[in-house]
Amino acid sequence: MSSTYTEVYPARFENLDRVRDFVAELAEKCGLEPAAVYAVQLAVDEAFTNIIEHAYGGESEEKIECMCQIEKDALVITLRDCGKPFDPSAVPEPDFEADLEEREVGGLGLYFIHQLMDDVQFIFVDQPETGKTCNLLRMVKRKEK
Amino acid sequence: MSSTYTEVYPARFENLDRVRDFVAELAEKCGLEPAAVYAVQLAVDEAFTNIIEHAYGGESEEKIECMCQIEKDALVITLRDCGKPFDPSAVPEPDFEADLEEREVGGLGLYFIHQLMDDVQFIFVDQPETGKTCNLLRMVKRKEK
Amino acid sequence: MDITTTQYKHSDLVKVNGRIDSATAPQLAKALDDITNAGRYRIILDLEEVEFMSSAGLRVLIGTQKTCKRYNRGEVILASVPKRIYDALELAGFVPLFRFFDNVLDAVGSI
Amino acid sequence: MDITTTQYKHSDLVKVNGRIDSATAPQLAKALDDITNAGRYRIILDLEEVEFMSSAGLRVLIGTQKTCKRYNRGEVILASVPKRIYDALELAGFVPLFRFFDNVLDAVGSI
Ligand SMILES: Nc1ncnc2c1ncn2[C@@H]1O[C@H](COP(=O)(O)OP(=O)(O)O)[C@@H](O)[C@H]1O
Ligand SMILES: Nc1ncnc2c1ncn2[C@@H]1O[C@H](COP(=O)(O)OP(=O)(O)O)[C@@H](O)[C@H]1O
Repeated sequence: MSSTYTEVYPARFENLDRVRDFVAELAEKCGLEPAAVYAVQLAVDEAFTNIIEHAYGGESEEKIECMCQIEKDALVITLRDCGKPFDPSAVPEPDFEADLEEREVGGLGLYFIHQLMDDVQFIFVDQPETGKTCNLLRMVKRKEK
Repeated sequence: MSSTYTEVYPARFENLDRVRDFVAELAEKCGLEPAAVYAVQLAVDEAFTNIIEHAYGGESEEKIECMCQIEKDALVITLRDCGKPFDPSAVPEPDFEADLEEREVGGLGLYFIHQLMDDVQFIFVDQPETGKTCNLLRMVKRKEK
Repeated sequence: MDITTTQYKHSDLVKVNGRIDSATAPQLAKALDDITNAGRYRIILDLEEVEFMSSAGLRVLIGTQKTCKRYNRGEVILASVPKRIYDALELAGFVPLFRFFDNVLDAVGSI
Repeated sequence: MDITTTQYKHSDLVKVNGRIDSATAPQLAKALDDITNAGRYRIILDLEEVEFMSSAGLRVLIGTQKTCKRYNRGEVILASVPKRIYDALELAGFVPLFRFFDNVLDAVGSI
């Protein structure tokens, strides 16, 4: 048996507070440790920000859906947008060897998401009726044994 | 009706702690305000120090007697030593106009005693049996109306 | 997020309260730019009251650190960093790029 | 009386706990002399935890202030001075001879 909770937000940074609170509450309900709850908040914040910045090309009234499933041993979070798709495998890892001057100021978001969550999957779904693609980002955080 | 309490200490700086505690307790018992209790402690500390430094010419096993009388509206403290007498009227006031370089580093003790207590009297008593003089410093701190 | 800035003789102390994310990071960037634009490059960031910081905040930190360290004219020092925020700095590989102090007093005294 | 000394980049912080009287003042004088003898003349005295100070303590303060201010090479700053101690400084006419700060952080930042 699993429960599902969904909220939909306009693609605006001011909604980061809300989506972080939403997933934190469910992560606690799910029984995750405080450090894991924070990790979930950080990963969702990064993913939500990327959708605004990259999929929608900036803040707009376009929608971002956040669906949370509480399972017996994990929290599954799926973010859904209908902006620009991209190829995650083409994104390079940050260069941790670079010294200060060479360090890129960005490029940490995807890396954080992968590090903080136990399972991360990008799924791009064609929607024939609208002729658009919708993008799903499915992230799993498992409870510690 | 008045009560009298007396303690006698060797003329050593380590006893300052004790004599300050002694007079503070009696000042409280007498009903003085906390600021007045502190003033009494400071005045007694200065007087006790002067006796060691000037009357006895340094620390020694000579005695300093502290007598406290709790009266209806005041605390009367008398310090008694049998060291060198001196002429209080010959001691100049500190020079408050002097700037930093000219300020004397000492010379504050007597001034503090006069400022902090309501009544201050030096009494020098010849003791024919020992051929010595004993010195009394009588200080009164009155309760606020 | 709230920012309080205090100008000291050898440094500027910037105390941040609340959440640093994509919504609020520009405000932090502005506060830090105001200082470096005034030719002051020794900045102490007091993070004690920061509850959340995303990579948007890290980006501001690293950008300001680059500006401050250029020509050896200064640095950004991090003070009173909460465990969670430190973990994120570590994940980003930023720990070797900053000096850290447990308390603001020692940080201000060190610069 | 307890004395804790911290050497900062631009100053030395001296925190005193307890009672400064004729018995303990020499210990404070020694701690301050150690600093000025090392050629360091910017001293912050944190008096927050001082319960009592007689003219023996004031004498140490003024002596060190003279040493520090000579040739314009520094100063003694007083931080977190309790009311009772401030009253004694005022009675002695010492208030104009020192800078006072409500907290140690601002004092360290000012020097
Ligand atoms: N949701 C997304 N939609 C489109 N492109 C994305 C998305 N997320 C990440 N990207 C691409 O991956 C790159 C790296 O993303 P990230 O690690 O979050 O760093 P940053 O956002 O700072 O560039 C981005 O610059 C962008 O090109
Ligand atoms: N109890 C005393 N016995 C003898 N001389 C005293 C006594 N108290 C004060 N004096 C004299 O008065 C002077 C001023 O005393 P005081 O104001 O306490 O300053 P200080 O002790 O720092 O010199 C002393 O230097 C000393 O010559």
